[in-house]
Amino acid sequence: MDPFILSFAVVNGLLQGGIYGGIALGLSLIFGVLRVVNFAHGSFLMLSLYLSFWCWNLLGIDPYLSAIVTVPAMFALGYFVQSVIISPLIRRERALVVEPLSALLLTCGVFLVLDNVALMAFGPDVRSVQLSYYLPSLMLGPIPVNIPRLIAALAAILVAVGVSFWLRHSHAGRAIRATAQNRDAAAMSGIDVPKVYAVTFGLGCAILGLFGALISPFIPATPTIGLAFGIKSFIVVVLGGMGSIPGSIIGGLVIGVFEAVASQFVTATSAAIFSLGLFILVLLVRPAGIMGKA
Amino acid sequence: MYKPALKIAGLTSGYGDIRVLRGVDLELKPGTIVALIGANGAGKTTLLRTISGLVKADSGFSELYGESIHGLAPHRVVQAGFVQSPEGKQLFADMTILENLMVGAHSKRAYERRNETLEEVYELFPILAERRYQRASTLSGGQQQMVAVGRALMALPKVLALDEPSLGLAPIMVDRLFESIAKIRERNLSILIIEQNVFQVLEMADYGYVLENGQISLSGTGAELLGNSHLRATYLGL
Amino acid sequence: MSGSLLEVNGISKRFGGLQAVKKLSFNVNEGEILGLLGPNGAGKTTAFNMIAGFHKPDEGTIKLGGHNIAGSKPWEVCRAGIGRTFQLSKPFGDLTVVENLMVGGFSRSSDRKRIRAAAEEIAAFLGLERKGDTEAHNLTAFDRRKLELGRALSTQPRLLLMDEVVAGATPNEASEMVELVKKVRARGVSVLIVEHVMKVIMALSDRVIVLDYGSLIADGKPKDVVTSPEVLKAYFGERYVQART
Amino acid sequence: MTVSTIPLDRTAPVGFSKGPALALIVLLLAAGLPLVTQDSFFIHSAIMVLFFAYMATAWNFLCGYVGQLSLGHAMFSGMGGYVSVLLFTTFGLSPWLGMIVGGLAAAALSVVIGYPTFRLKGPYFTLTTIAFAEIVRIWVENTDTFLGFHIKGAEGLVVPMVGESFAAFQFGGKIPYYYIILGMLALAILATLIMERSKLGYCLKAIRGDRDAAEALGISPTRYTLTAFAISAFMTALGGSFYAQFFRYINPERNMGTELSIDMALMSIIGGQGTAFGPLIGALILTPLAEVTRGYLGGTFLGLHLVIYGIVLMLAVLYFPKGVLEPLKNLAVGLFRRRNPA
Amino acid sequence: QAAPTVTIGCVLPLSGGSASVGSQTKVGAEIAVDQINREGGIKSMGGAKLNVVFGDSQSKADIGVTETERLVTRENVAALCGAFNSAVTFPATEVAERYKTPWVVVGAVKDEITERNFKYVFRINNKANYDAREQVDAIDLLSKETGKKPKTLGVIYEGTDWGRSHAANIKKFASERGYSVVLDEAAPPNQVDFSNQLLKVRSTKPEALIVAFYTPDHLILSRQLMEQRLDVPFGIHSVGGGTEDPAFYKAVPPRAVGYYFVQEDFQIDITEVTKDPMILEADKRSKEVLGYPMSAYTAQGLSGVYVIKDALERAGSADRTKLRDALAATDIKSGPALATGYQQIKFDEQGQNTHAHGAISQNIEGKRRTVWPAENRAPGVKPSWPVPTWSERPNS
Ligand SMILES: Nc1ncnc2c1ncn2[C@@H]1O[C@H](COP(=O)(O)OP(=O)(O)OP(=O)(O)O)[C@@H](O)[C@H]1O
Ligand SMILES: Nc1ncnc2c1ncn2[C@@H]1O[C@H](COP(=O)(O)OP(=O)(O)OP(=O)(O)O)[C@@H](O)[C@H]1O
Ligand SMILES: [Mg+2]
Ligand SMILES: [Mg+2]
Repeated sequence: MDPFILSFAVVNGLLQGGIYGGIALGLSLIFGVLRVVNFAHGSFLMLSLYLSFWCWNLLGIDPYLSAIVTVPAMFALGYFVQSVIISPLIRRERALVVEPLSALLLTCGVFLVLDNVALMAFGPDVRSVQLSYYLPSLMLGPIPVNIPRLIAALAAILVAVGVSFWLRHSHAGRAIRATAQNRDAAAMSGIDVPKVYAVTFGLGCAILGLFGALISPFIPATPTIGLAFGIKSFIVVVLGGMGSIPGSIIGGLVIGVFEAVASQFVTATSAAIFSLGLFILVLLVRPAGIMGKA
Repeated sequence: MYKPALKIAGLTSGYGDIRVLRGVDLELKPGTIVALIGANGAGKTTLLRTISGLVKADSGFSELYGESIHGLAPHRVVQAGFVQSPEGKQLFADMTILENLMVGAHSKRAYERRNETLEEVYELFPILAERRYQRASTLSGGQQQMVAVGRALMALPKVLALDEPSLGLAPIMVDRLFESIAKIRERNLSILIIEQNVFQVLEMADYGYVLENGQISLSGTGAELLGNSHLRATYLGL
Repeated sequence: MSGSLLEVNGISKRFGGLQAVKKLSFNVNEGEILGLLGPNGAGKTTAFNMIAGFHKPDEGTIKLGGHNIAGSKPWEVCRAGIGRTFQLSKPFGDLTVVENLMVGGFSRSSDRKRIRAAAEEIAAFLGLERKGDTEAHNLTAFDRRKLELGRALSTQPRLLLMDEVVAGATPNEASEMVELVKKVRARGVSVLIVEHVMKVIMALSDRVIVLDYGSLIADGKPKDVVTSPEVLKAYFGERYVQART
Repeated sequence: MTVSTIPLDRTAPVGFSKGPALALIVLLLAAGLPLVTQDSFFIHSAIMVLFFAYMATAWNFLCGYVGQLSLGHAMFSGMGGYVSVLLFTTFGLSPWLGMIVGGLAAAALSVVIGYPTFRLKGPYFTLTTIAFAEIVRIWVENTDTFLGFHIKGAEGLVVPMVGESFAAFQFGGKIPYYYIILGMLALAILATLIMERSKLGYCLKAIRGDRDAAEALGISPTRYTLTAFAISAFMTALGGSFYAQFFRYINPERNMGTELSIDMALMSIIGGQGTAFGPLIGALILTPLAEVTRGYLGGTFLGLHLVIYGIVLMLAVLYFPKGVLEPLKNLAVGLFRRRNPA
Repeated sequence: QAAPTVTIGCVLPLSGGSASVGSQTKVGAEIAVDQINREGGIKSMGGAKLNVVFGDSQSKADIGVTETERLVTRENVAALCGAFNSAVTFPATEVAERYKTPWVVVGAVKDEITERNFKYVFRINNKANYDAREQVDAIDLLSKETGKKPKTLGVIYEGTDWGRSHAANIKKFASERGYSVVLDEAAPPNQVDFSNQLLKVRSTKPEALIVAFYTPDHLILSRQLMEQRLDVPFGIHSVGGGTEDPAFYKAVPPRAVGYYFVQEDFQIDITEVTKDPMILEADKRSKEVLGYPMSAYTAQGLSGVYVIKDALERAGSADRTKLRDALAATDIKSGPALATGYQQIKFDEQGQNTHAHGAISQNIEGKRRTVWPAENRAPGVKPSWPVPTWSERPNS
C-alpha cells in the first residue's frame, strides 16, 4: 500500500476517532458515576445539533459560538432528565436490588420520545449549518487536514484531559468519584447524592452540547442521526472501558484508525465487519475494555 | 436548658411492606458513649440508616441538640452533625486513604477546617498518616475500619455513630480499635455504638439500649445491663 | 484410622507485589474439624479460595482423597466432594428455601423427587422446616447463614469449608451454629472453619492452625495453640493474655 | 427475632403450580378465536401478537432465566428464515424440514458465539451480542452467493408461491398460519415450564441469583447457559422461519436487525422476564399498543405513536419494575381471595 | 345529494429513516386529492369526493403488510398506493393482490414487483435497472454530442438493497458499453465521515463517479468532495436518493453540488416547461406546506392519485375489480398525472408503465436543468461536459 495513502488514512482515522471519543465521553462519565447505560445518548447529541442549527438559522449565531447556548441548554436538559425521569428509579433501587436493565430500558424510552418529538417538531428533513466563511484545509505535508474536524478532535482531547483533571483534583470531582464508588457511603459523608447524579448527567449532556456545536459545521441534523452516533459511542466506550475517561478517547482512536486503515484494504462494509470483530476480540482478551477494571 | 445530644422518639420505618422498626425511643447525653445491642437483623443498622435519612421514616422524630433532623436528606443530616461509620466499612475502594478522608470533609463547615481535623485523625490513627497514598482496597481489615472511623470524624460530627466496628477483626485489632474509641470520647463527642462484642462494649459504654422486635426492650447503664439476666442469657450466652 | 482427607502441599498465591499465601501445607483428617486462625489479611480467605477452586494456586498441590484438585474449577471441586459457604451469605433470593437447597442436590443427581426429599430433610436438619416455602430474601440474616450452610451440605460434600459463619451473630446464635456444625460432623463431613470468634473455634475445633503473613505459624490442639507465645503476639494481643490469667 | 418479615402472601406463584392449567385455558380460548371471528385483519393482528409472543418467549428462555440481556437474537431469527427459504428455493426441501435444519444451524452458531461471550458481564455482554448479530447482518447484506446459495444480499429473499400446500408451508387463508404460530407458542411456553422445573431451570436461576455461589454448588455456568442458549437460538430460528413463510419475504435489515432483537427483549421484560407467561403478556400489551397508536396516529402525526410508545415504556419500567405479570397476578389472586374468603 | 366518498389508501414510511420521503409523497397525494375534490370530484360517480388515508410502514415489511391489511379491511379502500421501499412494497402488494385491491406502486423500483403476473399491481415509475441504464445513456449521449468520452467509471453507494442493486446494474451496463469500472465501493448507511472512501477515489481516479446515497450521507459526501477539492473530470452522477430531496439543497453549500448530474423519476425543471395549471399550483402548494418546490416524491404522490382518479372516472365505480380493469386500460397522455415528466402512462401485461423514464438534470450555474432525455431538454440548456475542475470554478 502506498505510504502516502496510508498516512492519509491514519490522519483521517485519528481525527474521526478523536471525534468519536469526544462524543462518547458523556456516556462513559454517566455510566461511571450512575451505573446507568444511557441509551438516549445519541438523541441528546441530535438535539444539540438541532440547537446549534437553529441558533444559526434563526439568530445567525456562528455554530462555534452557539456552544454558549448549547452547552448550558444541554446541561439543563440532562439535569432535568436525571432528576425527573431517572432518579425515581434510583430512589426505588436504594431499598431494592440494583437493576441496571431497568435503567437501560428507561433511557430507551427517553430515546424513543426524544427522537420522535424531534421528528414532530422539526420534521423529517435534513438540516445543516452552512459556514459563511471558508476554513481552508491545513496541509500536513501533502495531506490536507480538515480544520473543523481537527478542532472537534482537539476539543475532545482537551475536554477529556480537563474532565479527568477536574475529577481527580477538585473537591467537587472527588465527591463525584466517591459517589460513583459507593453511593450510600457518599451520602453518609455529607454528599448530596441526587444532586451529584443530576450534575453528572447534566455534565455528560453538556459535553454533547459542546460537540453538537463543534460538529454541526460538517454533520447534518436529522431526527435519526442520534442512533448512528449512539451505537458508535457504545462501541467506543465499551472498548475503552466503561466509566474511564481516557478509555473513551483511546477507544475512539482505536476504532477510528482501525476503520480508516482497514477500509483502504477492503470495502467499507467489510471494514465495518472487521471493526466489530476487533471489538469482540478486544473484549475477549480484556473483558472490561482496554482501560476498564474487571 | 439541657438538651440531649440525640433524641429519638417513636421512630418507625422499614423496607417496602416490611416494618423493621416499630417505635424506637432513645436518648444520648452529650459526651457519652451509648451502646446499642440487638440480635442479627433486629434493625440496628436500619435505625442508623433511618436517622441518617437513607431509609425513610414512617413516623416519629429525631433531634440533634434540640434541632429536628427528621426527614432531612442524608447530606443535610451530616451537615447537622450526625455522622455514621457504616456497617461493613463501605470505603471508596479505588481512592487513597487521604481521598477517603477528604470526602468525609465534604460539607462546607467541615471543609473549612479540614486540615486541622486531618491532623487530629492522623494523631489518633498514626498508621493512616503513614499510608495516606495507599488505595483503600489494599488495606487490611483493621486499617479499613480506621479509615471508616476517620472519615466520619472528618465531617466534624456532634454525634458519631459506629456500626459494628469490630466485625471481622482479629482480637488484637479489636482491642486497638476500642482504645481509639475511648480516646475519641475524650474529645467531648457523643458516640452511639452498635456491637455484637457485647461484653467489651458494655464495659466501655456509659449507657446501653437493647433493640428487640423493632423496639427498645431494655436499657440501663453498662454495668446494669451486664448484670441483667435476660441480657446475659441472650447476648452473652452465659 | 483417621487418614488425611485433604492434603494441602506448598501452595502459594501472589497478588501483584503481595505474597498473600506462602508455601502453605496442612492436612484435614477424615472426620475432623480444623480451625483456621490468623490476623486480618493473613491469607485465610485466599487459602480457602484456592481450595474451593476460586483461585488457582501459583504452585503446590491440593489433594482430596488422593486426587489433585489444585487449579480445578469451583464446580469440579464441588463435585469432587468439597462444599463451601461464603463470608457474605449469598442465597438465591428469588428461590424458596427448599429450592435453594435443591440447587445443590442437582450436582449429584437429576431425579427431582429424590432431590426435593433430600432438600426437605436438610431444611429440617437446619430447623428451617417451617420456612421451606419462604423466598430466601425474606429470611432473617441468621436463617440466611444457616441456609448457606445447608446449601453446601446439599451437595453431599466430604469436606465443608466455612468462612466466618458467625461473624456478627449473637452469642446465642453462635452457639446454635456450633451445635449445627457438630451435627454436620456427625453426618460424616469433615470441616475446615475460618473464624475470628474464639469461643466458636475453641468449642468446635479438634485442631487449630494459625496463619500469619501467608505462612503457617502454629498447628496443634486448640488449647496449646492459643497459648503459644507467637500466636498470642500475632493474633490475640495483650488484653487476651491478661484476661486469661 | 423478626419473623414477621415473612410476607403474608404465601400462595404459590401462579406460573409454577397452576401454570399448566392456566396454559391450557389460554390455549383453548386462543384456539377458539377463529370460530368467533373470521375478520382477516383481526386474525392477521392476532398472528403478529402470537409471533412476537413466541419470539419473546424464545428470548426469555435464555435471557430471562440467566439474567443477561442479549440484543443479538435477531441473528438466529434471520438464520432460521434464510436457511429454510434457501433450502426450499434451491432444493425444494419442505420448509417444515428446513426450519429444523435452520434451528439446528442457529443452535450450533449460538454455541460458537456463546462459549467466549458468556464470560462477559452486563453491558459488555449485551454489546458483544449486538456486534455478533451486526457482523452476520452486514455480511449477509453484502453477499450475493455463498457456497452456491443465492443469498441475494440486502435485497432479501422471496419465497416463490407454489399454491396451497401443507408441505410447502403455503396456505390460502390466514387461519392455518394462526394455528401454526399458536401451536409454536404453546410448545415454547410448555418448554419453558418444563425447563423451569428441571435441573436446567434450577441451575439457570442459581446462576442468575449468584454466579459464584452457583459455581460452588457444582454448577458449571458455561455448560448450562450454553444449553439454554442453544435451545433459545433454536426456538428463535423456528420463529424466523415462520415469519419468512408467512410474509413470503425476508431481508437482513428487518429479520436480522437489532430492532427485532430489541422488540423481543422489550416484550419479555415488560411482561416479566424469567417467567413462563411474562413474554406473552408483554406481547399482548405492546403489539396491539403499537398497532393501535400507529393506526390512529401514524398517518396523521409523524412519530407521535412512537412518542406514546416511549412514554408507556418509561411508565412500565418505573411502576412495574418486575414486569406487569406480577401485579396482574397479585390482582387476580386478590380478586380470587375476596370471592372465596378463607 | 350526498355524493359517495371514495377512499384510497397509501402506505408510506412516515417515521424512521425514510420519513422525509414518505411525508413529501404524502403531501403530493393530499394536494392531488384537494385539487380533484375542488374540481368536482369523480364526475362519472356523481361528483364523488376522494379521501386518502395513510398507513405508516416505518420502512418495515411486516408493518407495511399489517397496515395494508388494515387499510383494505378496516378502511375499505378502493385502491392503494405506495410504499416507496421495495422491501415493503413487495410483500404488501401481494396482500393487495390477494384481496383483489388495485395497488398503484409509487417509488419502489425493485424489478420483480411487476414481474409476478399479478393482476392488481401497477407501477407508474421506473424499474431499478432503468435508472442505471439511463445514467449510462446520458453519459453516452453527452459523449456523442461533444466527442469527449470518459473511459473509467467509479461507483460508490450505500450498501443496502437499493444501492447494491443499482451498482450491480451500473456494472452490467458499463461493461456492455465499454466503460471500465475502477472503483466499486459500498458504505454502510449513516456514515459520519467519507474521508476513507474519498481517499479511494483519489487513488483509483475514476473519470466519472456514480453515487447512490440517501440525504444525510450524500450531504456529508458532497461537502467533503468540495473540501478536498477532488476533481472527477466527467462529473458526479447521482441516482436520486439524497440529491432528489429538496431539503438536501437547502442544507448543502451550493458550490458543493455544482455540475452534479442527478437521475430521478421527475423532470426537475417541469414547472419551466409545463403549462398544466394543476402542476403549477401543486408546485405552489408544495412551497407553502413543505417550504420548497415540488420534488420527485411530491410529484409521484400527486401522479399516483391522479392515475387512480383517471381510472375511477372511467370505471364509474369504486368497485375494486372494475377499478382494476380500468387501471389496466390506462392510457394517459396529458394532465397532472404526468407531473413527473413522462410523455405517457400505459401499463403492460405485468402492470409496468412502459413509458416510464427518469430525467437527468445537471446543475448549471446554480440551476438544475434537464439534459437527458434530449426530448425533455429545454431549448437553450447547454450541458457542461466535461465539468470544470475546482480551480476553474468561479469564486474558489
Ligand atoms: N435493603 C433492604 N431491603 C429489605 N429488607 C432489608 C434491607 N436491609 C435490611 N433488611 C431487613 O431488615 C431487617 C433488619 O436489618 P438490619 O440490617 O437493620 O439489622 P441489624 O440489626 O443491623 O442486623 P446485623 O446485626 O446483621 O447488622 C432484617 O430482617 C433485614 O433482612
Ligand atoms: N484479589 C486480590 N487482589 C489483590 N490483593 C488481594 C486480593 N485478595 C486478597 N488480597 C490481599 O491478600 C492478603 C490476604 O487476604 P485474605 O482475604 O486472604 O485475608 P484474610 O486472612 O481472609 O483476612 P480477614 O480475616 O480480614 O478476612 C490481604 O493483604 C489482601 O489485601
Ligand atoms: Mg447491622
Ligand atoms: Mg477473610
